This record gives sequence, C-alpha cells and structure tokens, in this order.
Amino acid sequence: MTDLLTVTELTRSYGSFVALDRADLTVAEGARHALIGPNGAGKTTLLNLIAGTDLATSGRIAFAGRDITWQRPHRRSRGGIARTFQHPSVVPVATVLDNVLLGAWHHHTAAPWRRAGRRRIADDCRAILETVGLTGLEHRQAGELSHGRRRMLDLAVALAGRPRLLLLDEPAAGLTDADVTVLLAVLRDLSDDVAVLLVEHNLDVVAAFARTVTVLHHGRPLVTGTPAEIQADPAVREAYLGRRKVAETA
Amino acid sequence: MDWLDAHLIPALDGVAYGMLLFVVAAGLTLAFGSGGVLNLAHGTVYAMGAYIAADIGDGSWGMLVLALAVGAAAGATSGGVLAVAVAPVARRGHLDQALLTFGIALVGGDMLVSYFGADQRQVAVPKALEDSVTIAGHQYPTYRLAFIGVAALLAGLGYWLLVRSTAGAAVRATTDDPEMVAALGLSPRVVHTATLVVAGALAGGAGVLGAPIITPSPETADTVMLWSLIIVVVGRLGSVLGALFAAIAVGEVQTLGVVLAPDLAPYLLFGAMGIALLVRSGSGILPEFAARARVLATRARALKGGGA
Amino acid sequence: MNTRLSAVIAMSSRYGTVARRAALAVVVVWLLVLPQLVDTYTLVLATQALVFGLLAVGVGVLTGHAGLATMGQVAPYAVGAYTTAWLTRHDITAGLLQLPAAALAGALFAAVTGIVVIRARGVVALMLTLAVGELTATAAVQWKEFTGGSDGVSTPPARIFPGGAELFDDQDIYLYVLVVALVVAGITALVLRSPAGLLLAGVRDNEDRMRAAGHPVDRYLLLTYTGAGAISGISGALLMTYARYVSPQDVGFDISALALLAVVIGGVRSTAGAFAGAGLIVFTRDKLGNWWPGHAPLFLGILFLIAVYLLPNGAAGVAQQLRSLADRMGLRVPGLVPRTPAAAGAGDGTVPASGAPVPEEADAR
Amino acid sequence: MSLIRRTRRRAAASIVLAAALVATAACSKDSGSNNDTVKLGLLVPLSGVYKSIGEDMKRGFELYVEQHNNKFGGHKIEVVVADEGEAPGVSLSAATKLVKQDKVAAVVGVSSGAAVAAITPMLADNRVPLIGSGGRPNLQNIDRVWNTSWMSDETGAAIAKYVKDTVNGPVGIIGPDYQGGQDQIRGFTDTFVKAGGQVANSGGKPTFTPWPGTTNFLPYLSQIAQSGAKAVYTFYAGSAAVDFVKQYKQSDAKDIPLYAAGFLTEGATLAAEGDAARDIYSVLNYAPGLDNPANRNFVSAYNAKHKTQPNLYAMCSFDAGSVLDRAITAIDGKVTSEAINNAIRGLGQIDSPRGAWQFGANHSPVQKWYLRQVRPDGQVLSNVVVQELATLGS
Repeated sequence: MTDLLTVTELTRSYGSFVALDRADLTVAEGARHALIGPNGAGKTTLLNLIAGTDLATSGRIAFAGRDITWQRPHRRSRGGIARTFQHPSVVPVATVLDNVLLGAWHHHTAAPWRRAGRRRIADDCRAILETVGLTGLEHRQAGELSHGRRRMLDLAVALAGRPRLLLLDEPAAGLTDADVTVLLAVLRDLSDDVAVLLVEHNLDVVAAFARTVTVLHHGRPLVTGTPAEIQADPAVREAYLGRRKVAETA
Repeated sequence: MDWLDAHLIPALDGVAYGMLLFVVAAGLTLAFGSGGVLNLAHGTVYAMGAYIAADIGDGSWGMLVLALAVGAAAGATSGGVLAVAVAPVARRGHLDQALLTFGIALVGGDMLVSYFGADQRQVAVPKALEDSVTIAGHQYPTYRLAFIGVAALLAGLGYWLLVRSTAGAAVRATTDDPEMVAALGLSPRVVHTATLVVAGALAGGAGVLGAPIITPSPETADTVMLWSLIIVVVGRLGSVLGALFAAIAVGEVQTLGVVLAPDLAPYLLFGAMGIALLVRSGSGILPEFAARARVLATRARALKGGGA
Repeated sequence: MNTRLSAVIAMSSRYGTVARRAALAVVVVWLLVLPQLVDTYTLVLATQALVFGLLAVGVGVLTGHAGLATMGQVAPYAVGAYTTAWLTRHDITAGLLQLPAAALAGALFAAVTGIVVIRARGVVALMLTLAVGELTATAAVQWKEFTGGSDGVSTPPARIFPGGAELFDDQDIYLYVLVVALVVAGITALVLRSPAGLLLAGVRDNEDRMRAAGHPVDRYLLLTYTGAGAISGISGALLMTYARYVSPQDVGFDISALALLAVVIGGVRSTAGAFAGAGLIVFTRDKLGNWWPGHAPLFLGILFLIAVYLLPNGAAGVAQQLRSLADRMGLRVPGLVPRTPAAAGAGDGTVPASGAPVPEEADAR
Repeated sequence: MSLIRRTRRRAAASIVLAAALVATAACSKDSGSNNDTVKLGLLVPLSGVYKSIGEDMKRGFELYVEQHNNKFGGHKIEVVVADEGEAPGVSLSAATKLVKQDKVAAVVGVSSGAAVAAITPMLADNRVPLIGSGGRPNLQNIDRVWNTSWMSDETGAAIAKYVKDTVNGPVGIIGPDYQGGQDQIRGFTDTFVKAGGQVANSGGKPTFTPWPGTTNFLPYLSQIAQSGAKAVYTFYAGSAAVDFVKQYKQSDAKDIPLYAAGFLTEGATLAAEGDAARDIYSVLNYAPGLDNPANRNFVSAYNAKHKTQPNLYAMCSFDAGSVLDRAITAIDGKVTSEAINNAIRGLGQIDSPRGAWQFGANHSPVQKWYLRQVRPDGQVLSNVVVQELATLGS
C-alpha cells in the first residue's frame, strides 16, 4: 500500500507549551488508522494540523505527494481531506439538509448556483443522510438536533466532501450504544478508497474498526501497530493503558 | 545629544500621558474586560467626575480629597445603576449592551450639561501641584508628574486585586463560568454588581484626578470613551498590564509620535491602533502572510534544488 | 416539492408569507404616496431616513449576515459621496452615471480595506473598522483638492438622466432616492435569500466547519464586505443628491455608531428593519428633537433605552410577537397563515412554523 | 466573544408600517404663518462641543429682540430656535426645518464655518438670507449671505504688523488643523511675513495640530521653545483653547510672550483658564470694556440679565438683530425674504457695541480691530483693550 499522508517532524507549540513534538506519522491509502493516547497527548492538535484548522510551528505534512504544510484548510478540503470535530460542528441556523449541502458544495460535479444543480446535489445529500440515519430530519434546524444526531450530521457533512482522507475527532464521544452501532456500520461501509484517521477514546470502537493504531504520548508517537500488537506492548501499557483498567479494553 | 534633549520631554510626557489614559480607561478595563459589560457610558461617568472636581475643588488639599470621595461615590452609584440596567439584557450579547449603554450615555450626557452647564470649567488644584518643575533643564507640569505616581499605584493595586487576590479570581470566574461561582456559594449577581460598582468608582475617581489635565466640557465624555475603548481593546480585554502598556503606547504615539512624524500626526492614533490590533490579533493578517511567505520560500527552495 | 433547495424552502416559508408580502406592498405604496401626505420638511426627513437606512443596510449585511460588526461603513459611504461630488463638479451630473461610479468606488475601497478587516472578529473587528472609518475621515480633512477639507464640499443639483432636468424639487428628490433605495435594498434582500445567504449563514455561525468543508471563507467575507461597500457607496451618492454637501464631520464615527444602532434597533438580519431603525433615529433626532432644541441626544438616548427593553428582537421582532399573539388568540386568518414546509408538502412536518425562534446557542463564543 | 452572532428573526414590515402611520399623523401638512408676524430662525449650537458658544449667541440675539419689545419696524418678531448640532449635516437638516417647516424669513446665527458652507446652497435655493454671526468660510455665492462677525483671515492680519514691530526676533505659530484654523493662521502668517517677520517653526511653516482630538499640547510647545521663538502666535477656541493656555504656562514656553486671536481667551474659556491666561495679548473686533454708548447699554443690559459680561459671540448676534431691525424697518411694503435681503444691501453704517461698522463688498464688516490683554478687572480677569490695531474689511 502506498502512503497517502506523510507527517514529518511536525511540531506545534503554544508559547512554551509544546502540544506536538516532532511527530512522524504515515497514513496509507485506504487505511483504517486510529490515534489513541491519554488526554493532552496531542491527538486533536495533530488532526487540526492535518486538516489545516491550525498551522504548524515547524515540520512538514505531505498529502498525496504534495506538501500541504502551509496550505489553507479549504484547499486541503478540496484536495480530499475531510474532517469531523470533537464538538460536533454544524451550522445551527441552517437545516440538516442545508448543512450537508454546504459540505457537498465544492465537491460535487453539479453546479450549486443553479437550481437544477442544487436538486442533483440535494438528492445525493439525502442519500448520505440516509446512511447516517438522519432521514426524515432534513428540514429540521441543525441547532435543534440532539448531541448524537449533530455528531452524525457532522459526519454526513464530512462524507459529502467525498474525501480521500477522512479525519474523525472522537466520533463516538457522547453517543449512546445504539448510535455507536450506527456509527460503526457507517464506517464499515466506507469505500476502500477512503482512508480514515480516527482519534478515539472509546477503545471498543478502535478495536472494532482500526487496522492500524498509533499511540501518541506527550506529543510524540510512541508506537504503531495492529490493535493486537498495541495491546501487547508493555510501553503502551505503562504510558496509556496503565492509567485505566486493562480489563476494560478486552 | 541635541536630539535626545529635544525629545526628552515628549518621551517623558508620553509616559505621563499614557498613565493618564490608563487611569481614564481603568474603569472600562474592569467593566468590559472583567465584568463583560461593554459600557459606552464610561466616558459620561468620567465626565461626571471631572465636573465634580471643577465644582468642589477650590485649590485646597482637603477639597481635592473630598472631590475624589464624592466623584468615586457618584461613579460607584452609577455603576450600581448600570448593573441594574444591564441585568435584563445580560444574555443578549454586546450589541444590545451597546445600545443600552449608549442610550444611558446620551441621557446622562444631557443631564450633565443641563446641571453643570456647557461652559468649559476651571479646575483648581493645590498650589504645590499647579506649576511646573524643572527636569534636565526643561519645564514639566508638576501635576502630571504627581499623576504618574498615582497611576503607578493604581496599576499595582489593580494588578494585585484582579490577578492575585481572591476577589479578582471571583470576578474572572463570574465572567467565564457563573454556574461554577454559584456552586462555590458566591452569588454571581453580587460579584457582577460589585465589579460594575468598583468600575464606576474608578471612572468617577479618574474624572476627578484627570480634570486638571483634560478640561471638563461637553466633549470630554466622547473623547474619553474613544480613548478608553482603544486602550481596552488593544491591551487585550481585561488585562491590567495589557491596558497599561496600551495606554503608554497611545501616550507615546500622541507625544513622541507627533514630534517625530508631524506630517502623519492626524493619522497616528488610529493608524497605530489598527497596526497594533493586526499584530496581536491571533486571527490577524500577519500569521497568514507569514504562512504565505513560507510557501513562497519553500517553492523557491524547491526551484533552486530542481535547478542544481 | 423536492424541486427546491431546502434553504429556499425554509426561507420562502418563513419570510415569503402572504401577510408579509401584503404588508410590504402597503409600505411601498405608502412610501410612494408619502409626498401627498406630509409637509415638505417631513419629506426631506424621509429622504434623509432612506439614505441613512441604505447605509444601515450595508452595516446590517456585515453585522447580521456576515457576523462582522462594523463601525466603519461611513468610509465607503464617504468615498461614494466624495466621488459623486467630484463627478458633479466635473459636469457629470446624471444620477444614472453617478450611482454606478459611487458603487464602484465604494466597492473598490472596501475590497482594499477588507483584506485587513475580514481577518478580525468581534470587538477587534469593530475597532479595526472604526480605525478605517476614522482614517478615511482624516484623509478627507487632509486631501483638500478632492474633498474641500474640513469645510466640506457643496455641489450643484444632480439630474437623473444625462441632459435631463435638475433634481431640485423635494418631491422629485424623494422619489428618486426612494426608487434607488428600494431597488438596492431589494437586490440585497434577494441575494441574501439566494444560496449566497446560506453560505454567509454558514460562515457566520461556524467558520471552521465551512473551511473544513472546502469553503474559501475569507473570499466570501471579502466579497460580502465589497458588496456592502458598494451599497454604502450608493448611499453616499444619494447623500449628495439630497444634501448636495458633505464634510468629514458628516462621515465621522458618530454616524457609524448610529448606523450600527439603527441595525440593532431594527433587527440585525432584517433589511426592512434597517430602514425602520434608521427612520426611527432620524425621526427622533430631527423631528422630536426640534420640540426642545439642543436636546436631540436626550431623545435619542430615550429611544435606545425603549428599544432595548421593549424590542428585544429589534423592530423586526415586534411583528413576530404580534403574530404569535395572534396565534394564541386564534386570530390568524387562514389565508394569511405562512406556508410551513409541511404545508408545502415537504419534510416530515416537524419543522416549526414561521417565526420559530432560532435557539440562542447560535450565540457562539 | 461574540458581538453579533445573535439570532434575530427577520423583518415583517408591519412595524415599519406602524411607525410610518404614526409619523404621518404627526407630520401632516402644516399651515402658513401669520402675515403680520415675521419669523426669524435662530440656528446656533445648543448641543455638543460648541453649546457654550451657542448659548452666548442666543443670549445676544434674544437680548436685542427683547430690548425692542419683539418688534422690528412695527412688525412682530417671532424667533424660532433650532440646534446647529456638531456636524454640518445636522445643521443642514435643522436649517431645512427652519426654512421648509417654519417658513422663516431669514436665518440668524451659525457658529461653524463648515455649517455655513453646508446650509448656504439650500438657503440660496429658497432665497432665504443668512445673517451669520459666527464663522464664515469662503463661499462662491454670497448674494444672500451677510456676516456681522469677521472673516477668518482678518483676525491674524490685524495683529501681524504689531507683532512684527513689537517682537524682536522670530515668532512661533501654531493652530488647529481645520479650515477655519488654517484661515486664521494664514491671515497672520501672510501679513506677518510680508511685513518682514520671521517664522520660528522648523521649515518656516506654522505648526498645525490634529483636530479634533488634540488635548495635549506639551510636545508642540516644547518644540516651539526649542526653535528659539521670541513670541508665539496662536488661534484656538473652546476646550482646546483652555488646554492650550493651561499647558502653555507649565511648559518650556511659559516665559515666551503669547499673542493670539481673541477666541483663545473669549467667553467661558477665559474663566476656565483662570490665572494661566493672565497677560496674554489677543486681537479681536470687540472687548466688553470698549467705551462707547452702544456698548455701555449692551454690557449693562446683558450683565443685568445674565450676571456676566457679554463676549464677542453675544455681541455679533446682538448686531445681527440690529441689522435685521434696520432692514425690516427700511422695507416699504410686505416683509419677505427677498425684501429683507435687498434692504440689508442698502444699509449704511451700523451703530454697534464694537463701534460703528458697515458691510463691505464681501458682505462682512469693515471694522476696527483691537489689541487686548488679559488683566484683572475688579474681581475677575477680563480682556482689557490696550490699543486700536487696524480697520480691516473690504
């Protein structure tokens, strides 16, 4: 498998606090890659830097063979990087359908400024809403949705961007078990053309989904491997799992 | 040496003037920065203090102290009134607060001029402070020199109160997370009101102290309001040290700046403010320019590498 | 009913009610016959309110729709006014030429200053725009050849068409200003209701989401800022048509502040509300204020206090309150019920009816 | 921090409608005025920065009207007062109200030159004369503009030669950076340089301070002191004058003689300056101590009513009443705006508290200018006339 994303010596510091410290990471085409680590390990920072929501202090990010370290976020999105947010991020005054439409706007062959084009985009948006289980809520205002549904909407918006790399920031946080089941089903159904980089605390989700896991600790990747390898790694146990009951992860 | 001599007084005056501006803006720093209330009536409260100084002051120390007490008390009262007035719109955002406090400023300004008259007022200061002293061969107003001391005291006290003391912690916490403060057994309402009352007292007191330098007149409120906004926003909301630095910077711009760049003098204040906001604004234009410069540099390097 | 974009559905259902259209039509007709109803001075004030209202429309586009509270719209307004003055003094007196020129000048000015302004948000944006406005007014004092300095510049009357009659009569001026204001406001409202309005809502409410979805947020904002500059430029051109005079003090920070407050009074996202707020301010300052000369600021202050406490959602919100009151009293005439998406045959019927409050959590930090 | 991200529902036009209907009711067509009465509009600043000056002007004009029992030439006079405000646009709106709603025959007052520039085209369109008693800018059309006050450049011109002859060395010149201030300073500088005077400021050009907004003059004063000036000439009015004078006496320049256009120490500013104003020389067309019958009458009447001495602003507005009185008296027939304007054209010498004067070709007074000095006059400081300087005007 070839590498889709290569992060080299990436550093992000806020004043004297170093959130990410010369981190290296590669994400392969079609990967199912999870980032785990204790709070403050720099997971979200890394995700923000890859998506362009935040800019690095130093280091390099290459995506599909191009240096995107300083590229602006909307350019990266057009290049095929989509993301969800830790706090589900929607446009509250717009309807659910409009939210997805905004996600598809720059990623659809149809012209959104024309009524006919919008109709075609809206049809595709409905299909996406169906996959995430929001059918029937198209005309609700997004601000009125429950937390779980907002999270699914956030995901729908990301999917509408037809990504090659999908960045998910704790997609299962705050979800009910039923919602998590839906989420896993959606993720499982994703095409192999889409690589997924997932930040997650819920290790059940990680175990059920990820083929590769990287453990981040103090802003640096500690180890990368399969879920089983990670579970067996003593260094990881000490750095991360040691803080929790190991039994819970089984 | 000549150059230094020529610019010594403007430079010193920049500090003194900055200190004046800091004191002038202190009430707003507290009300807006820490209390979260965009108080556009701040200038009016200041003007009230200045008129009180003109009315009560007669050149004796006793009356100066009395004026200070009356001015601070009147300011505190107006702070209390403000707290009551903003309570119903507290959850409605800054624009509604602006509408409310601007309304109060207009009504208050009209009442001030009706009561104190429209004439510029003479402000008597104690004889010892009235004249000038000689510094390095130059004349400098004694009152301003004394003012630097008072302002430094106030800055120190304000820093200690707001940043180090428990009361300051309560004030900051009330703005950030009222529920948490309530959970600690403090009434956010009381803390908020107290903040505005102290802010009002600061504004009123500043008016009394500033009156001998900026003559009280119908335009005082507007001038002071504008300066205070600039200082509070440039100095980052609520930061005592930030406001102090911003005030001194504004002071220097208006003293040393107009001497060094006389042709630009009319543009200096707002030009400097704009640049300051851009430089220190996190979402400002500079980080992006820096990023773009880096892109160009990377490309240039790539081109060079490719050519070699 | 799946033929239209949900945004358009939502908007047309929420705003395109029969009642609303009827009310709008009544107001437009009333505005058109106003010269027959009121004395000359009131008509002059109405002209003034329209021009000021158009300035407020520009402020509202930025403040309410783009989320950039501005205290600097007087700057493109000044550019439009001075451009018009310059044209008039060079014998280009036709309004139909002056308006596009002023719009272009205002837009160009905004495009240049916008590069800086659109990066800031909140209070910082407010102070940056204030700086732009004040620096422009200062430049107007200094650049005498073009502006006449602090004494301002007077111009001869304009005409509508090249070679047409001079716009001299107060009624003619009023009608000309009215038509231009209505057209510009109408275009603005249409653009805001088009998908462009949805894009702006997205930028205003969730900038990071929009960027991550591929939207060039800065470009949208710059475009909006430029458009608002064009509106303000036209407003400046109309100022020259009725006042035939402009000075740096007439484009100062107090005018900016009043324009912003007019928008707040009227409801930050309402084009009609901007005019209502501007009208209230002009009426209070110049009509009520004359009852007790010298105390116009007092009347304005009282207006603002009343507005804060009695119009929590701006003037535009009053209509909503009236409507919900009518609902509760069962007074709603069937024909005037706004179409809900359910009634229009779309959605699942859970969409709240017209006037549903948008939750306050939109108040993002 | 969010200033704006509040949700507001959109408009419904009914509020506009409601407001509009109220407005319509309140503004229905007005009736014309009584034929026997002549309405005069008094437009002076009653709010904002110049309110103090506006009140002086109002007192002066009303004193004249009262002294003549509200009758000019047998016609009853009705004075409609309007607020000039701060911005010229506001003045224009107020003047429009006087002309179009109150249908006044003439407008009196107007303190700011910019306001005069703003309203004169509108007045010309409606053929209403302006009897200005304040600032006067350069105007293209002065057919219906008459000033009882001064031309901005005359003040400085009147004292320039005296300063040149008295001061042994270069003179520092400083003033505010707006049109009226520039005219005032230019009037002095041009005449002063022509008479062989030497400007002390670096570059040989007067220093202009940003306006409005300058409240701190120390850096400028420090520079002037450095320049080796043997005297300083200045023009400031209002609060800026107070700040300037007080700071002058605390600065390096404190021992340099100060000459000024009389506005620096006129009216309320003098009281606010207190002792700091002592000994300042100034030039003006008036001083309350002038010894002539008209002035004695004026000062005592004014003093009786307002418990204070009159000043320039009150005097010029008083004279505006005098001009209108004479003009209306001279009219044979119906008193119209046009008739008033024509009658003013025919007026000869006007007896005034400042001494007799008459309109020159530019419709402003040909009058004497006086050198005054701030000295104690009884309990209070006053502008005491030192000598006559020149008669100017054309």
